[in-house]
Amino acid sequence: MNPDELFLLVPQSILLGAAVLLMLMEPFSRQAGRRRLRMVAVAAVAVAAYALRLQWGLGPRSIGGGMIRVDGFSLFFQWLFLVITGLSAVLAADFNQREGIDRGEYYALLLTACSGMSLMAMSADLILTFIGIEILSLSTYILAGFKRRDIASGESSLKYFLLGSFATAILLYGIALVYGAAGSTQYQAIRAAAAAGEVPALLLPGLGLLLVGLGFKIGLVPFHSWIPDVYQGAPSPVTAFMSVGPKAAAIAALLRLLVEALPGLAPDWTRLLWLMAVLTMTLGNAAALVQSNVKRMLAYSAIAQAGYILVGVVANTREGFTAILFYLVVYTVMNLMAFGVVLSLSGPGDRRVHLEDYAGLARRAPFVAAALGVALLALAGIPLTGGFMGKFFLFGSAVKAGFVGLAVIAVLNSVLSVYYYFRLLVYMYMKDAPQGGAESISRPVGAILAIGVFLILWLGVGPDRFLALAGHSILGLK
Amino acid sequence: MTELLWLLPLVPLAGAALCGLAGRRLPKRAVTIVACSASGAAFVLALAAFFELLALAPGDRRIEREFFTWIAAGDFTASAGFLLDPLSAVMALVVTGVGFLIHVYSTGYMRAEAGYYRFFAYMNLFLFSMLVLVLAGNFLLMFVGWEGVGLCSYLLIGYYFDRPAAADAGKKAFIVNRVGDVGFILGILLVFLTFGSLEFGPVFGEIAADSAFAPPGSGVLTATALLLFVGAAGKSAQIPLHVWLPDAMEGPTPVSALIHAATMVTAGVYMVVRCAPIFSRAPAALDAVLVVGIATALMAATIGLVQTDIKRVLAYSTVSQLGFMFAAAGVGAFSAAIFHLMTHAFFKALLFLGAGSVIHALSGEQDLRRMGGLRRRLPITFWTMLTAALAISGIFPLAGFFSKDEILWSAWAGGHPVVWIVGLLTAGLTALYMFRLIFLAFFGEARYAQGVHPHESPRSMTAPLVALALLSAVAGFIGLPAWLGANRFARFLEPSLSLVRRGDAPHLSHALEFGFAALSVAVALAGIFAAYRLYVVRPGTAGRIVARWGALYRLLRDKYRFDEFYDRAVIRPVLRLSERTLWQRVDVGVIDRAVNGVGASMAGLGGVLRGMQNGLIRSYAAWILAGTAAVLLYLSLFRN
Amino acid sequence: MNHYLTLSLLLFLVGTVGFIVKKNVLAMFLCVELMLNAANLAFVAFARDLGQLQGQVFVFLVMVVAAAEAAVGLAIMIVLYRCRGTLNPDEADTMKG
Amino acid sequence: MDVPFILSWITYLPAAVALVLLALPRASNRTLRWIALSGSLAAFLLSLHLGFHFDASSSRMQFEESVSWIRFPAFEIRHHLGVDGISLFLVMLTTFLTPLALLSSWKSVTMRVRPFLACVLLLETGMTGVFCALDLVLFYVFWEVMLIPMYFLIGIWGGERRLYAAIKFILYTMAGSLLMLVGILYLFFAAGGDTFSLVEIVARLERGALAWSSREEFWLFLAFGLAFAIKIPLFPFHTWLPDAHVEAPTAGSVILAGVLLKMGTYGLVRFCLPLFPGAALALAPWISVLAVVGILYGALVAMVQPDMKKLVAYSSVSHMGLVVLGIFTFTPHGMTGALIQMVNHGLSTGALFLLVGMLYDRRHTRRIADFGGVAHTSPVFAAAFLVVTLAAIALPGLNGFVGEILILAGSFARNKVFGTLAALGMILGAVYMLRMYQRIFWGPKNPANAGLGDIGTRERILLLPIVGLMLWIGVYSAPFLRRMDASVAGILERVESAGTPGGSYRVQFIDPPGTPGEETK
Repeated sequence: MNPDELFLLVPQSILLGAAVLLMLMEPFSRQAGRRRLRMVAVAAVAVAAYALRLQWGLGPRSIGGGMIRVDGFSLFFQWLFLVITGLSAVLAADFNQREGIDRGEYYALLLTACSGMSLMAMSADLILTFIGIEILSLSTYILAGFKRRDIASGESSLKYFLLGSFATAILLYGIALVYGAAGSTQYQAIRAAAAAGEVPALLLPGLGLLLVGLGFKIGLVPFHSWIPDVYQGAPSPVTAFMSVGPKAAAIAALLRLLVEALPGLAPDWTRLLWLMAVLTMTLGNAAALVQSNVKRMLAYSAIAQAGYILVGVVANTREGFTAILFYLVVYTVMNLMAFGVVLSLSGPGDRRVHLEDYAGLARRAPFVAAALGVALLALAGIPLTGGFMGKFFLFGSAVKAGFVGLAVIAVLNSVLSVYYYFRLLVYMYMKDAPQGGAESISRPVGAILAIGVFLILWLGVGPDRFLALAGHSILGLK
Repeated sequence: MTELLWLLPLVPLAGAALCGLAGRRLPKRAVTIVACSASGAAFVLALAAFFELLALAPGDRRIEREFFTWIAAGDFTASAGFLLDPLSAVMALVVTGVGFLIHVYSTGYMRAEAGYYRFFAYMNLFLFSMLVLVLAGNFLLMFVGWEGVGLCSYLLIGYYFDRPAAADAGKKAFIVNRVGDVGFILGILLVFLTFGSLEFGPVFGEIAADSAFAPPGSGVLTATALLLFVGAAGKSAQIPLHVWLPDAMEGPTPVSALIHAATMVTAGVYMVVRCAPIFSRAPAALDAVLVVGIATALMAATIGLVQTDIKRVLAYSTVSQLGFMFAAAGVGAFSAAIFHLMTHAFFKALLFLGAGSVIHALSGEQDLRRMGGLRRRLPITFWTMLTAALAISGIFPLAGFFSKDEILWSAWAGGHPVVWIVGLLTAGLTALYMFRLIFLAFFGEARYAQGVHPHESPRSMTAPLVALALLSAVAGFIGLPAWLGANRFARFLEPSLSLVRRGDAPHLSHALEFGFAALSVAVALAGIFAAYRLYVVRPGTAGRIVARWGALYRLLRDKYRFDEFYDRAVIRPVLRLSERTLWQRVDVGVIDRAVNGVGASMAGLGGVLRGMQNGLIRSYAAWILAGTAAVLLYLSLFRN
Repeated sequence: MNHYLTLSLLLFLVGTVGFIVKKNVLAMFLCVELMLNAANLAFVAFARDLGQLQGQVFVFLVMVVAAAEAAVGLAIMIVLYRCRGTLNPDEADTMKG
Repeated sequence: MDVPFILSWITYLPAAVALVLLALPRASNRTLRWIALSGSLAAFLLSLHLGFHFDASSSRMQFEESVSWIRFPAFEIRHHLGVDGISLFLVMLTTFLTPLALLSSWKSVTMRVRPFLACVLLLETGMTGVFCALDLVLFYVFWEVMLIPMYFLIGIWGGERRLYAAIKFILYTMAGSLLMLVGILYLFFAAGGDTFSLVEIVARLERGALAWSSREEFWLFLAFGLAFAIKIPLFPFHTWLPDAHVEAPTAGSVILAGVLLKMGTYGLVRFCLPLFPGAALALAPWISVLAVVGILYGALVAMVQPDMKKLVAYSSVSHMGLVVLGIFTFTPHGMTGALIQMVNHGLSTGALFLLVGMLYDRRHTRRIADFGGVAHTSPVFAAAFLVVTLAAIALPGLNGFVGEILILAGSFARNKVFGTLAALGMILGAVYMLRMYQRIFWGPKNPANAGLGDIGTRERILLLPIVGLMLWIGVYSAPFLRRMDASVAGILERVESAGTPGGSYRVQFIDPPGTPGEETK
């Protein structure tokens, strides 16, 4: 590796270095010094982001003989993951103090997860993708069970771990099959093998197993079953992180894999993903309808949202991918906002997460209610929010690609989703509080909410810059 | 004056506005002055217009004034414009003249009412609407007046709105009229569709030119005429839409006189005559008019025989007389119809006002069985009412004789002997029920409650009675039959009816006509005599007849059970359909349930999914495994 | 070549079925290890078939990953056992629906 | 005088005022109310400018303004506003009714005044925007955004079952409008993928640069039409309306009935006819059947409603059916009648809800049976109610008649069966309205009304402009109709371009299935 290539890995090195640092600091810091741990994590994220900024505009490069790609696509996702990680760290701060889990490992694991996700977005080699997934997974398994004394957290962690490793094993077997079929695990090589006349016999089952593995991470039906339980049981900040980070990373990996390695099988995977998108949206929304636990409802909502995102994959066009990237930004903002409110209000033990707990919130905490309201409107895809613009371009790409039926199913699903998103609005704005009492949220969370509201509206009213950015980013996919 | 034609309806409108908006704060006296001067001024204006018209050569007696475009969209235009010709001039005179007298009468009759200002506001508004109706130069504007008078009728019938009967009657009147109005509207639309215009002039001109769109006797003309006649039947209370008029007697008596006897109810006749160019070219429709008219005349007369409420007797009499007018139009004697309309306005208004005077004197008693012997107590009322009763019975030389006789004669001359016979019979019945009323009210012994001391009404009420009595007595002479001289009335109306298509009338001798006239007077006298025998000489006879013909009596008393029929055949089924079938079953049970069902089924799906999400790791793994198998299968099966 | 693959597939299937059938968390995890090793076997087989070294390198990588996974997994299981006193996966069903 | 960006001013002024309201933390309710009222009045005054300076002879868009909103290399979404004879009076109706709606809530809304006023004002922005927008995306944004304040109006300040009504309202209307979104997207790509401008796409269709296959046109028409049909609401998509009306607060009902429903019929005229004339022609008989069924069905069901608001709601179904019938006559008078009838219905139904609201404020019940004899205690109120009732049942001389007669003339010319059946609606209208009037106002004195009192100054101020406008349109409708003529002709020309030359096609086409062609002039 020459110095140039090392430079490209600086952001990841910073993250991992900071993670190690945090682990080392943990035993030596007392209660008062906890703040410093958080600061280290956030600082690492900021420095890494700055390092990334320096790479922007360098043009596509690759490291390790094409195994790692540093292009617009991976930069975009790295940047997104850094934002997610940083925000998750900030969101977690007060929660962790309240729950007594404010430990250095927490932030260290966030950082390692981030670097795992980044690896997934950068990797152009199946083995590296696998390693990225594993780094991410191992970190999140632990994060999910971070409240060691909490039964739900432990259960969540166990479920995630067992099912996750099960899915990873399937993925790995898929990698093996693809390797056998193509003679390589590098995307370009796979692409060449698939393009050379007859498609190797093992490639197709290999593709299937890969889709299962990535589908599990994204939460596609029928590989979604872990999501509600794990999301519900994990500490709320972890849920917030999981609902956006790993999902985005898996989608990044999926896009890389499908577009760069397997464009030759596009008819096969579009058809398959069409069906999965429909199932994912419909089942996610239908199940969310009947939830009374807000966390669980948001978990199902996250499943449904993955279905919308998949619409862009099915379209398999530049517009579709652009829309996916754009929507991931929007989705990150709105989901983090929603979970930010949830974790702020959940109270000691992370227990007040039922719809009834939100009754009359507009009276008790107008700003929080408004912020959550905006996030919900965005999730429902109401115009003037980024959620609308995201769906607009996603479904637009499907229509352009000729998938009008899929677009129709998607919008009907949106109608369905309006019901449960708005039900939360009903509780906040149209029901009286049973016990009153003003709610307070920490200042950092408040700031994040305020920025989030601003961002969502900005994305909804003036999305062109973000879209241009997304459009620029996907140029790396090829 | 004709330059100021717009002022004619506007004066009462201004009166109405003043009384209605400010009347609550004005003293009664001021309201009286405003209302009476408004109607009086309108009468003066109408007279002026009439004389101006008279000054023109007969062929030029047609003044059209267009004020502004009211509605214009595409080729559909309707202007606010008036047409003053002999026909509308006569109508305007009758309306304002009788209207003025009744206004004066009302100042006495309504003196004690708390809603005095409201009453006069409505009355003036009525005059306005009625004048718009008769002066309108196109179909649509006529419809404005048409519905306007309907509204006033509704409001005035419901004047005593705290009485449920009055409120119901008002609503009934409006709705039954609406049924007719829809026919009218459809007729108007058909006219527009056929001739591309709504103005009387162009439309009738084209019809008279035997337009290729609608040649005489064509289906379009017949349909148009029939639809218009539906409207006329509604307004003028002809079978089968007559049911509202008797109920309308719930309104104050001056209202009954003005609206439900003299003017508004005759609007239908006016409309048919106005549209005579159409009707005369639609023989089938004309026959329908004739049949309905004469049937209504007979039916109402028979009902009138047994009613005990003095106003209801008069109401059925009105229905009957309106039937006569339609019969006249039906045989093509349009000017006779208007002539009878005019004379009827005088004597029927008089009868109602007289009845009002009686009711007033008896402190609200309307039942004929509790009257009697009022002749001496109410002399002016008695004598004037007697004049009117003789007039309506057709006794020479009172007004009714000339007008009714002309109708009967036209029927015979037009080749409708059956109509003539029925008409004659009805004339006899008219005399009978009219004098039954007179005898029961004014003769015999007093049957009213102890402690009631009837006294003659104040002068404000008796003066109009006298005026109307004079008119009832002499108005006939302007329309003398041929055997007595020239029918000036018909000649005056001629320009308005110049576009009517006429068959060749058979030449019948004056002697025959005189003989028929004598016969009809004889029949009327017979009716009067029968009434005298039954109600004065042997008062018990009527009871015996009732006992003998019980079923018939009950049928008549129950007015042929039209209301009951409508209730059972229309109102209740419609309500049941709306309530049980459409609302409960279709709306709530089918449409809304389907809508909610979609939601419920999605929630049901959610429930099923919930059940599948059983929390067991191993079952989740099984799902993943099954999904993997499905993916592999799908990929291999659907490989092209 | 085909024999290796058949064996690998068999191992994989045994692993998956075992994962679903076993009622002990530890056993389930061992089944996952079995699946991973099935993949390893496939890698090695393919590498030999293709005449490459790459596939064999992968096996080492996978083994490292599997070791890390085992470490994390055992930790989670210990926590679970402390909380509930059982390793039966079916008892971890407080969250469902 | 030329005011730049006047439509933007009219559209966004209320929203700006709403933001000001939200930003004034310490102001008293009274101050807030006055600020909101003056904001909406200012918008109304600005919209008067439109009325005065509108060029009636042109069918083109006027007061047009267009700036780039979202720009891409391949296409852009423009902030494109404009009014023509079709939207002019709907914009004015919106700005006219909003101050009245605010005024109507002066006393009745005492809880959460600030957000209430903000919702009403935001709603106004949304509605005005819908009527002005000429870019499909912009239109859609307004169309959807407007739902949110309405949802809150029903859900927060509504009656007992407000939550059910609010969610039903939003789900029902969203279902339609999201399908329209797919339609918009399809249209966009079919039109070349470079513009969302309605004007431009229509121009392309006219030039022949863009043509539909009949299948395409059919489905696109349905995608747009369903959204509009739900909003109108056309039978059988109407069941959200009674619930929403009954539960909404007075101001919400006024706006809902007065303006929101018009958005559906407006959409039909603005989008469905010019964009998909062929499908409009082909489907006209079926839509007319639904419209006629709606007229009769709505009236019949209204007849037996025990709740005033429900009655008025069902009467809206009936009246809006008439409007739809008028549009699909494709005759100048039928369509002009439909346009003026939109305004009329906005006035009369809006006024009816105001009046019902006044009753409700005093007696806290809307059951017709609970009333009776109100005219004794409240004569002025009774008179006002009567005028509005008469306007609703199309008494000549009041506004409703002008619209109804034109629509009837149009539909009668097109098809006599439809015309006749629609005319029957006039009878039924009289039946249910007068039934209600009689049961509320007439009858013996009722001790329950003892404390009722007559309407006060505020309420008179509220009713006076409406009644005045009713009389104006009823007596002298020319200033209104004249401004619509050119635009209606433009739309009709567009529709007729889809019929085969000679025009005979058109007439036969429009006849309902199964009835032989009738002669028309």
